[in-house]
Amino acid sequence: MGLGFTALLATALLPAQSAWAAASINKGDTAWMLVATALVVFMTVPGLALFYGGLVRSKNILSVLMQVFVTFSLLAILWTVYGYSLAFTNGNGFIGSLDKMFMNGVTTSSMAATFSKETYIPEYVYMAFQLTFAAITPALIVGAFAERMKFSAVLLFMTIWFTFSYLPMAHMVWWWAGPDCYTLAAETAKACVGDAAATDFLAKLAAAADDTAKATVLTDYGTAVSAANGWLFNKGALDFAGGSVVHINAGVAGLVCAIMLGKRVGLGKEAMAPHNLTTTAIGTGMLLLGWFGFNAGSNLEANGLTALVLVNSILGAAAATLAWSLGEWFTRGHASFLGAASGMVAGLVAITPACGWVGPMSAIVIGLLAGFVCLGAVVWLKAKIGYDDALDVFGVHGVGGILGALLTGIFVNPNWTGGWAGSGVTDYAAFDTSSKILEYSFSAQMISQIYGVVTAIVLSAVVSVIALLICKVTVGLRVEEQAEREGLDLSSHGERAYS
Amino acid sequence: MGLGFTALLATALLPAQSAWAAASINKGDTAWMLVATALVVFMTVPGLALFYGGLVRSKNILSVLMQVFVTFSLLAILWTVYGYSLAFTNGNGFIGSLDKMFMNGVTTSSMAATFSKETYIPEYVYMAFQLTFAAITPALIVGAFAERMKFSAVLLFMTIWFTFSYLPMAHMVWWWAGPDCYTLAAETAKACVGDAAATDFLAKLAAAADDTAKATVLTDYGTAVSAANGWLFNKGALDFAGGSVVHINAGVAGLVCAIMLGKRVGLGKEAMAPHNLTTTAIGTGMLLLGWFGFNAGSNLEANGLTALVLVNSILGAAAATLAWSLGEWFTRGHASFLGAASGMVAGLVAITPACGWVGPMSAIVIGLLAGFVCLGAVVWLKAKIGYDDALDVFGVHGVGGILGALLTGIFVNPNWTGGWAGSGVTDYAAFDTSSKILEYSFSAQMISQIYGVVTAIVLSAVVSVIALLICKVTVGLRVEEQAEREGLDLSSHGERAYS
Amino acid sequence: MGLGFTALLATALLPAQSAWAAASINKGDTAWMLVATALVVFMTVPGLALFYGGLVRSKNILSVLMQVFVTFSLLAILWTVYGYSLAFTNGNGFIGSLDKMFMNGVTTSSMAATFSKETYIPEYVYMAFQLTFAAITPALIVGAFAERMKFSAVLLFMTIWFTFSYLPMAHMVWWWAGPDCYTLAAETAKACVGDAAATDFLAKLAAAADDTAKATVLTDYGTAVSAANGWLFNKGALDFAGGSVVHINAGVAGLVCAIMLGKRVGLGKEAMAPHNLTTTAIGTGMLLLGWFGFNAGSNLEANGLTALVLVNSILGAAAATLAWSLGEWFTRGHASFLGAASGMVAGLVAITPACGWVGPMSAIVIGLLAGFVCLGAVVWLKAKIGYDDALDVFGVHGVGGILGALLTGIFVNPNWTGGWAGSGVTDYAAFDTSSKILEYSFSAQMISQIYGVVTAIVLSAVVSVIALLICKVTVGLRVEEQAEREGLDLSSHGERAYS
Amino acid sequence: MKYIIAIIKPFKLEQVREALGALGIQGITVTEVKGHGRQRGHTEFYRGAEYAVSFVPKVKIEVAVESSLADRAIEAIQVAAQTGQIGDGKIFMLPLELAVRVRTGETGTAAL
Amino acid sequence: MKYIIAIIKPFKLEQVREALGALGIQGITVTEVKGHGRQRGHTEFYRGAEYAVSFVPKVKIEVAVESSLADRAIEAIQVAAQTGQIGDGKIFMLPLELAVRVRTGETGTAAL
Amino acid sequence: MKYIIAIIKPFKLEQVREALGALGIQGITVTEVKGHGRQRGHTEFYRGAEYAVSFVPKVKIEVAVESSLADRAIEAIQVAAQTGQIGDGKIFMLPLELAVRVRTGETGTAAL
Ligand SMILES: Nc1ncnc2c1ncn2[C@@H]1O[C@H](COP(=O)(O)OP(=O)(O)O)[C@@H](O)[C@H]1O
Ligand SMILES: Nc1ncnc2c1ncn2[C@@H]1O[C@H](COP(=O)(O)OP(=O)(O)O)[C@@H](O)[C@H]1O
Ligand SMILES: Nc1ncnc2c1ncn2[C@@H]1O[C@H](COP(=O)(O)OP(=O)(O)O)[C@@H](O)[C@H]1O
Repeated sequence: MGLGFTALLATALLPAQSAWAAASINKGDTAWMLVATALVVFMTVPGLALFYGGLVRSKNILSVLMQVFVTFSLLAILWTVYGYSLAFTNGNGFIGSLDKMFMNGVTTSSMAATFSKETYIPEYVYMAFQLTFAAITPALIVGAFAERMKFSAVLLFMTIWFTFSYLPMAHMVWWWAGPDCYTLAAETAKACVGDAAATDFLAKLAAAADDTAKATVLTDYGTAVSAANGWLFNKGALDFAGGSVVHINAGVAGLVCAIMLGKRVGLGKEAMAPHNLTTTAIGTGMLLLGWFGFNAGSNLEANGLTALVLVNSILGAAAATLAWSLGEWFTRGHASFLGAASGMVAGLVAITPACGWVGPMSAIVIGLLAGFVCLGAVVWLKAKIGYDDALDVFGVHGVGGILGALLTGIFVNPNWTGGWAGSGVTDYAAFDTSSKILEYSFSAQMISQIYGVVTAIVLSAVVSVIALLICKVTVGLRVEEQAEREGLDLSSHGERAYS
Repeated sequence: MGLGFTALLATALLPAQSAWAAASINKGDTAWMLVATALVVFMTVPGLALFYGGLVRSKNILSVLMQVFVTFSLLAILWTVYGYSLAFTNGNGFIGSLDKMFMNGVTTSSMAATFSKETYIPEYVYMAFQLTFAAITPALIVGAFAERMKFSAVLLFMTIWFTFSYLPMAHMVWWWAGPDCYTLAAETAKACVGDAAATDFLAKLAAAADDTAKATVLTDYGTAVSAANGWLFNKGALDFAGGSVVHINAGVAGLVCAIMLGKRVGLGKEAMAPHNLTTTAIGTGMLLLGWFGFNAGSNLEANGLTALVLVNSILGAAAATLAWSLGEWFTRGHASFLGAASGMVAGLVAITPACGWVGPMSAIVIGLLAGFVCLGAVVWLKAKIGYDDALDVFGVHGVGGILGALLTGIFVNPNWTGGWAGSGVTDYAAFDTSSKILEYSFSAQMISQIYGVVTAIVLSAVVSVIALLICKVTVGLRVEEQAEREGLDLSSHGERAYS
Repeated sequence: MGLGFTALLATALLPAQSAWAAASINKGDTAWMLVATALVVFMTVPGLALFYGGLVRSKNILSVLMQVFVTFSLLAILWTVYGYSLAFTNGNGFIGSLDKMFMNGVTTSSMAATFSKETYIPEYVYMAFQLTFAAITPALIVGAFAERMKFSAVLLFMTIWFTFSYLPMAHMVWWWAGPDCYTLAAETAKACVGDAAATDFLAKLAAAADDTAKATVLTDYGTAVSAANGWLFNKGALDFAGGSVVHINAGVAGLVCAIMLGKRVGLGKEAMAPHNLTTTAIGTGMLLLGWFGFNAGSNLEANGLTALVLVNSILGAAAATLAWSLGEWFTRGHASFLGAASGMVAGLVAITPACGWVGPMSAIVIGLLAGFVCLGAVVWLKAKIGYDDALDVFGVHGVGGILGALLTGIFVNPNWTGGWAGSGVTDYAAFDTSSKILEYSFSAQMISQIYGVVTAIVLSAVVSVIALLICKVTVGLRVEEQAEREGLDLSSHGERAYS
Repeated sequence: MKYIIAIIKPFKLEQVREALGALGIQGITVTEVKGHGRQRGHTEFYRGAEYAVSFVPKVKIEVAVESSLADRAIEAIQVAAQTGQIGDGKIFMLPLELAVRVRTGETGTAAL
Repeated sequence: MKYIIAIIKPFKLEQVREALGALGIQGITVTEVKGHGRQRGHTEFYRGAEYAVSFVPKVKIEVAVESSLADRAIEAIQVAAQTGQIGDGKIFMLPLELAVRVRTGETGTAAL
Repeated sequence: MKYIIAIIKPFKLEQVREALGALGIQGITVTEVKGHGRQRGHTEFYRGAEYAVSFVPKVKIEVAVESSLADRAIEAIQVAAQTGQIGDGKIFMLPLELAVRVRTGETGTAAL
């Protein structure tokens, strides 16, 4: 059934849904997802906090740690209260409903679909896994406004941005009906399109005279199922583990924050060298470990593809580490450790949207490109435009995310061979539990990718500007100059990191 | 069968037992428990060591690291040699036997029961998981006597306290016959109550005329099975992952140590600010990660309930982080990072006994209360009583543990709905493999909880006092004043942390 | 079938192979192997980097971090491009082929054998797990030449040593046909010995008149299957998780580097105390966690044996921590934290080859011996010979690895009982899927072990000398004296760790 | 010759160095110190413990100059280091009897 | 005016500061230093390596006072810093020719 | 008495201490400082940011000696600290009016 609805293109993470007979949970999948979730928490608390914390001056490290820890805590609660429901229930193409607010209807036996037919995981582990994404994304932005933003403004900004930029993006990109809905069968169809419509489609299918007729019915059914999917999901924008939802989204918000807050006092005049690169090294290693949960957990199962995602993540990170180091070696005569660590993160960012769609050799190329391009962004682009993105949230996450999203469109190509072969895009539509790979079209896929990228940029930029304006008129954006000089640790939090 | 024996109330961790036909091991459970075990080791070495280490002065950090690393090592060995056997074999209600000393009878194919009928895990992974609990609990006490206790006294104290306080508590709270024993069936009953009694009960069941008669037989059988269970287990004290066995137990020991050792030289006169809060942040993050293994591992399986435990642990931690921060903000004008980190730990402590029995919204409330109450304990209670619990072992683990134990009794209520619904308590007694939820009684449950709390307090206090007295008359409790001033790193361990 | 071919002795890790009908993948195994792989990455980046980094002077820490991070990255790529293929495909007894270069033929559905018949894991997770071994082993050597080697020389040395020492060792010790090949059955034999030979053997088996005749056929078949196995595998050298391939290999290379590079400027005159033992503590804890993945992952499954490996790893580490501490206490009057941490690593090294073959009580003994012996090596041996192995790569990994390899030969003894019982060595040869334990011979086993040890020493030493000579004549070995004094962070990498 | 010791606010260091450089004074030695004076410290809280920190981070500069340059050097420092806020610091001038350049053994103003 | 330099044991700093405060001397500057003298250092072991550390952590205090106060200041420091044990430290007094308050430009004793 | 202040390269500290010890001078006080002079600093890169670090790590030694020993002490330091390379440092000698041993209250050369 060469059904052309790219709407079915599996994007990345996906939703809870009520179970049916053949649906089953494998404890191996559950075990893996529990671990993946724990690792992504670790990636934020303390991983990201330390990565950022080492890069600021010693008088500001606690403020960075605090912003990350408290952002994480705040968003974990908000996610549970309303975020999960708005992102992962049926609503329209842009946002879900409030049906599962306060975890209403979620139990220890409710299930969430994976990307494989008839394969489910406990809904709570899906909710928890997604919680970690919802918590780390805003936390990424902290790097952009570090060393100068008011703590109360940080919390207010996070709340607004999470609600109006993160939740819609997650819904648009990741919310779909799940693979079993695309099997036109009695047990599943009712839950997916309602009783009446299901009976109707089944009758039509039974009546279909030949294969072409059957295909038409399946196409119509697929369209009906997809009606409630996320808008970008239906556009076919591929984003395996969050290139657009997480990295472009946060990167653009960081850029806006950097511009609207203005430069740190003393920038360009005083030395602002990282106060402790060992701390940054610790954070980098934790980010790497957590990212394995982040990327490989996004497959929602523990299978051969999960293993490939893990391999790709390692290779993307490794290749970008080498590329950034080489880039510095050539342009400055030295390969710095901070460069290597930055490269590692850039590689992980770029491989994030691609990791489940590309072969290992492609992952190496993506990593290499990410290393060179992000180095360029951080050194030349930033200097040229002149914003003070303190810890390069835009240069690494924004630029790396965009690069990764576009390269995904290229390397997903299933027509290549060996270690270069992409996975192509799965077509789940069938009247049995089979599924197949759709034909690859470079231009169509790139257009889909660009849809995803542009939506993330525009939404995040607009929401960020508004959120910052609200902060400005209510609690104020920046601390006093005197407080900034003294350091936020003392002035905002009443303590010092080192005695 | 509304059998009223709360003795069956599943507490938390549970024992090894000889296998029977339908018993099976799922590799997904095994995989999860391997990971959970590894994470709890990580929670102690280096997690707890770093959390504490950052809080002392730089001249004492190595002594803290050393005390935690060596306590862990010592107890891992003692656990293997005799601890596991004394805690997790049949004996009386207060302590087990020496049957499994030196790992006698434990093999790669012996199995340990979980909380689900017919579901087992390899005994070695159960033994290893429990080892990590036995090792971290004494290590928690290190925070109370930090910066002044003799290293030899630490080791002697640990050995005595572990043997006479930890092992009995673990046996009293967690040792039970396992769920399959409560199925009155030919295959299982013999292993659980002996051949003769089993034949007898089975005959009586066959002879039972009606449902009431059957229920009586089952009740009697249940009582027979429960005879060898831990005393507090039979009392129905709920403690999912170690609120009383671990936290109250260690917290009270810490209080006793703080009082009996006396204050650190210079306390109140010299500044004793934490020497490196970044180190404490690293430790906090590792504690959080490890705690996921600690709490969610306590379910012994990888299923929907495990996922809920994970969610509750995240939420308890997050809510308490916010609460402690808010509490400081209101009372002192600043939310400190050390406060946030302390809140995170306090929330994890309080959610520990509750995490498998309560809904996610309840977990948030427990976390919020833990944040406020422990902040109060650490700021006001400690100042009022005037003991020098250097790193607030009692204020966080003791107080948080008691609070959590009591709140568990409230929030386990299965009659609430949605995200507030507690799990209630499972009644395993049946003549098939079914099991059901017992009716909830607030007062009965609270009395059970108080039993657990009071036993932990009394036992730990008594054992601690005796152990310290023994240390005092043998090796001596404290280092010389001159050595304390110089710092324990140099005076006790001959090295310095930083050059 | 008491077939005497020790060639079948299972060593540790093993290879990919094309699947057959009864072969199946359990998601619990996959989940565990994903985690184990992630943990071994964490063990290197940042674990090992931090462990080493804390031990150097503050002016050199970034150079150490950089060397470890970039070595890891470089080798991850080389492993994917040609390393995996050379190590884990059929070739001769010393090296494999280039068939799987660029991941050719490896897909998300290709499978790798485990040690249990009919049990497989996704080939990508096996490849990734092995990648982590290939990446950490060269990184271990960094400790020997720390604080003085040129960065370009490090990279060149790593590439050569990896290709000519690591890959052959891995192939010789770990490459084998997998357990199912030793089942003489129609489905498997063709894939293992080729169509013609398989038909021939099956005919002979059918024709065999009695059990002796059958045994002869099976022996011949086994010999045919083993023809392509690694040379040391066929010698029966036991090395569960890499005592020879990883630790002796790296330890000897470290010794050669230390000798050929010469001493650090100022050694013996200036204080070279570790600049930050807290960093080393963090690294130690990460090494411990990662090692659980390293050792217990080497079982390739999640079962009772995996749990025993975990227990043994904990006990080996714990016992050696105590032993090293006691050793220092007796000989110097103080037990130092650095000693405890070093002991922990030494215990993990020594238990590595043994962890899947010995009982828990034996693991304790191995750990105790490792603690005392490595302390001796580091304090007395090093002083006596007078090389400057900066961070004791040879004293801990070389000596601990040799000790562990020899003790494995003793404690594998299956005739002991209780917690002392070794596993013995599995004989997989059968015409059904059964397998049994071979009879234990102390002298035969020790000779096998010595083969492994000596091969690793000789190969690594020769390759190291040649690699260093190549570096010397091309890029040069050491930085200038002035650069060494200034510190490699500034002179080689243009940055400082602390501001 | 004179030995000038100045205690200044840390973030003024670069400006002071430049001001001295403008006078041709290259050689200076800098130490991180803590100061107590009119500028009050602050209070820190660590859980239950409250510490009044009476010291404020400062930077100490030492410059040996020939006597004739001393006045101008002091003025340059004073101007460059001034913010007008409490805690700006002090400049002290001590007599210097001898200066030696280690490398060459030169003494007196030649050594500066 | 006099420039007093005192090397004391670190944990005596607060007491010394108070003793000076009691004399009305507020301004002091403090540096962490390492000292070598009669008080012997210690030996440290790091695996195979043994280091004789000949230096002991000390705190250096610098106070500029008007000459008339110098004796009382020195006595106050001496009394407050004393433990009677070896390693208690030294007090040195140097002549001070000029003092300037950066904030105001005041000089002389008004600047102290 | 004289108060000698020497700025030297850090790795020369041990040699200087021994040279002074050979003259019978035990008591010295050491501070980690940063120096600026003829010896140029270096440039550091942190991602996009480039910092010209104008200061070089040095060690400052302070020794109070009786006047008669001063010359020999200075010479000993100069010889021991010399590498002949730029950045070897300086030695300054200031007049010392009074020295007190805190432990005993002894003054003058007895206190050194
Ligand atoms: N008498 C003194 N002796 C030595 N140092 C002093 C003296 N008075 C002040 N200082 C140093 O100068 C710094 C600034 O002095 P302070 O009284 O706070 O402000 P201001 O210079 O504006 O009067 C102090 O922190 C201290 O380091
Ligand atoms: N001649 C000196 N010049 C400079 N500093 C000195 C001198 N003598 C001693 N000190 C400093 O005083 C400290 C204490 O001196 P020490 O001889 O150990 O004890 P005491 O003061 O009891 O005689 C030393 O550590 C050193 O910092
Ligand atoms: N005039 C000065 N006053 C105080 N310290 C100085 C002076 N000149 C040099 N120094 C110190 O001496 C160090 C070495 O001086 P520098 O000019 O670099 O080399 P050299 O001593 O070889 O001429 C400087 O880093 C600085 O710490």
